[in-house]
Amino acid sequence: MMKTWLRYCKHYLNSLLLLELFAGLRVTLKYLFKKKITVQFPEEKTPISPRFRGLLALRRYPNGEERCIACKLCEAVCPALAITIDSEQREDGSRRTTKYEIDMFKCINCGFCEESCPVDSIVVTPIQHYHMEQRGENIMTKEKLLAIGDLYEQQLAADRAEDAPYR
Amino acid sequence: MIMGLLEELPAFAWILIKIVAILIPLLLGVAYLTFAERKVIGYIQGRIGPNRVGFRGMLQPFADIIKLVFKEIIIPVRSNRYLFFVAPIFTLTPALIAWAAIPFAPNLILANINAGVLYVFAMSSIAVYGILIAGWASNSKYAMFGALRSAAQTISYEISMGFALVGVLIAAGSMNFQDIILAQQGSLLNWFFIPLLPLFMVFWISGIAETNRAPFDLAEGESEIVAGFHVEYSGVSFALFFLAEYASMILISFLLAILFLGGWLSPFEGIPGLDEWFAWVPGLAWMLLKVSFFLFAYLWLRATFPRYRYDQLMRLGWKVLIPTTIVWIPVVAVLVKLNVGPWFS
Amino acid sequence: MIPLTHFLVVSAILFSLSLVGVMLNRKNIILVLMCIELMLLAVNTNFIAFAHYLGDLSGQIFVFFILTVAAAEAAIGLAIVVLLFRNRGSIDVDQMNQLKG
Amino acid sequence: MGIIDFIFYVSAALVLGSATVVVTSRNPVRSALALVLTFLASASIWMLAYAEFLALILILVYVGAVMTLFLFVIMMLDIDVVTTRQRFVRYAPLVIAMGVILTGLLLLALKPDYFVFAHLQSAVDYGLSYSNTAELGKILYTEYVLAFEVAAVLLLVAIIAAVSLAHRKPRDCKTQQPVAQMMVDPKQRIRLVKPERK
Repeated sequence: MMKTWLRYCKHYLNSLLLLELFAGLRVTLKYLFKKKITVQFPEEKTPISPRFRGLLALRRYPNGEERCIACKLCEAVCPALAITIDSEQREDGSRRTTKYEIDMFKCINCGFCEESCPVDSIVVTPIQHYHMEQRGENIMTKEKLLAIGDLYEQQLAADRAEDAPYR
Repeated sequence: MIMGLLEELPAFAWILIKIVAILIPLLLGVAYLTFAERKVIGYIQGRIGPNRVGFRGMLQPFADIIKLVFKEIIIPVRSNRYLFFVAPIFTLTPALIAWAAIPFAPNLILANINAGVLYVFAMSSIAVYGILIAGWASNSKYAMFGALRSAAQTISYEISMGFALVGVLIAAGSMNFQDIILAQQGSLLNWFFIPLLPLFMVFWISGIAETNRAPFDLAEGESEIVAGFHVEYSGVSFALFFLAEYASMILISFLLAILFLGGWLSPFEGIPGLDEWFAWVPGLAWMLLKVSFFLFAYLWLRATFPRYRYDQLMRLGWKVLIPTTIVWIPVVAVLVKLNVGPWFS
Repeated sequence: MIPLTHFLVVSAILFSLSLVGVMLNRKNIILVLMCIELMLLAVNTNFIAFAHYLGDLSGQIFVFFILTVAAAEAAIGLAIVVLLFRNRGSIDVDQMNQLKG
Repeated sequence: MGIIDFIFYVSAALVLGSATVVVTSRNPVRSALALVLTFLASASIWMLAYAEFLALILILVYVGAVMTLFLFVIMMLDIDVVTTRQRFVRYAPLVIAMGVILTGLLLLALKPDYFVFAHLQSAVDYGLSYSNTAELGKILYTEYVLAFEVAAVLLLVAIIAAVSLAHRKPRDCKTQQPVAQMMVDPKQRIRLVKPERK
């Protein structure tokens, strides 16, 4: 009985003096003067992991030969059915794709295609800011994918090399 | 009849000029209060707030105004069109006319009326109508609930605010703002916030509740009733609600500064040494300094405390704040009667 | 200056207007209550005008008490209206004839 | 005619106009708002008769509290606007005739021939330092102190009556118990147990 009464007294004293409120105000006031963590986006960027799964690209061998052998593993593994591949035998007897298209509207950037690729041909790139202006641009054709691969080959190779021990 | 009115024209024009001289700084203050709010809350949350328009974002309020002015005003189909348009005006007008009796400096006051406190209080009590009409005219359930909540809240907290005011009136022995300020003459130890500390806190808290600001902003609780009574408003008509809310925030801050912190009085008055040191500072500067402290406190509180639940809000108003004032008013009366110094001697 | 009669004319018209209102709006008890408020306002205006012109503050004191009583009346009246609406689903004055034998 | 007269006649016109809207309006919300306007305009008339305290109290109590209460009740009760108007038209001619007669009689009574005070000029012209509030307070707390206390008791009774009339207990629903919530002790909710090692 006495104990509860004491508890009530303590509670009323606490709430009358607004002690808890002042404690809260102290915390926020402290944060007012702390260092700000805002990143000024277009000018500043946060570092991106080499494993970042952005836009897709097709790579070539150093001698200029495209890597893809039209095994269609990526097409099979793609959960969103975004990849369409047609293939034919070339004059030199090797099997190569005639059509390699990725619908970027369907693609969910899961990266399964890269994992399934036996020749490291289809890869995810760290490119995250891209846009389309017209209908149809969402279909990444083989030429476009190869062009991206060519443009970023050095970085892609470096990323792969860095990540290699963990694969 | 017309001739008689024409004779009064110069006096009219002079009053009009004074009104404009009060309103323009007030509206600028409102504009920069919105900016300060975003900055302060940003800083407390580890962000830096708007900083793109102008130097460090200084022109941001003007960008906001331009955006709001050029936006379309959307009228809900089943709404009461006439009242829908009148409501924002009904909200803004009381928030602005109350300024007529507010003293800014020893001689800077539009109307030094004897019942100044009562006048300001009466005007702020009209502000409920804008909210109620807005909620009803929108013909939307969210607006309706927001309006009923906010009106009930405003009325409840007006009572505790009035009781806190009674304490001040007993202490100062006048309803005239200038007299109340002059009654607090002396150093900052003579200000009313020391003998009337509980009333000061009650007035402060109910002032925040009266203006529907966080943590008592459940009338516009985004998570449950979208935006309260002004869900259906857009463009200029929304801007008017916004303006009224911030103007009444500044008004409450002025009232707090006048009633409890000695208005335009210098805190170092009568202290040898410091008094002469700060003699050059005009009264207006002290006033604005005190007001900006309370305005900062508004933002600080908003950044700190979570929103009240409705029953908690009503409980706080009726069962905590009003009894506190009722207890303290007799104490003040006794203090005044016994001439307890330095405040009442 | 404004003559005393002008004050009284305003409140006389106001009073009869509110009486008309009481008789016209028999279907809505809230409107009847509001018309009673109007009537009290007319009476109060009379009191204040007389207090001013006779230089006697007792009239204003009277208004003060009328305001008090009228506020209490409005509160209780509205409480009864709410209760009535809750129990009978209508605030029609003509339907309140349950005591009629 | 000075500015004072101008304000008086404008406010008088406002009072009568908005009172007409109160009586005749189709929509109860609109008549409540018109009544608010009536109160505001008559507050300005009262102010011209040097009753500044009562004028402000009128705004504070009537506009700020009583009329909001009215609006609350009107908005919350779902009143059928159409049926409330049925009898309006039928009785209108008779009632209006009565109103006109009553107004005529009242105005007749104000004719200088019958009305003793008709030639009364404005009383004292008070200076700027005159405080209506202070004067009123002096009389109220000396001569009329008993009436004042009775009025206070009346208000208290009215509060209790209104609450007990309109209050109903929440039926079949769980409600918050703020006191119990706030007085809760962490020790009652969480028991920290040290598991024994074997």
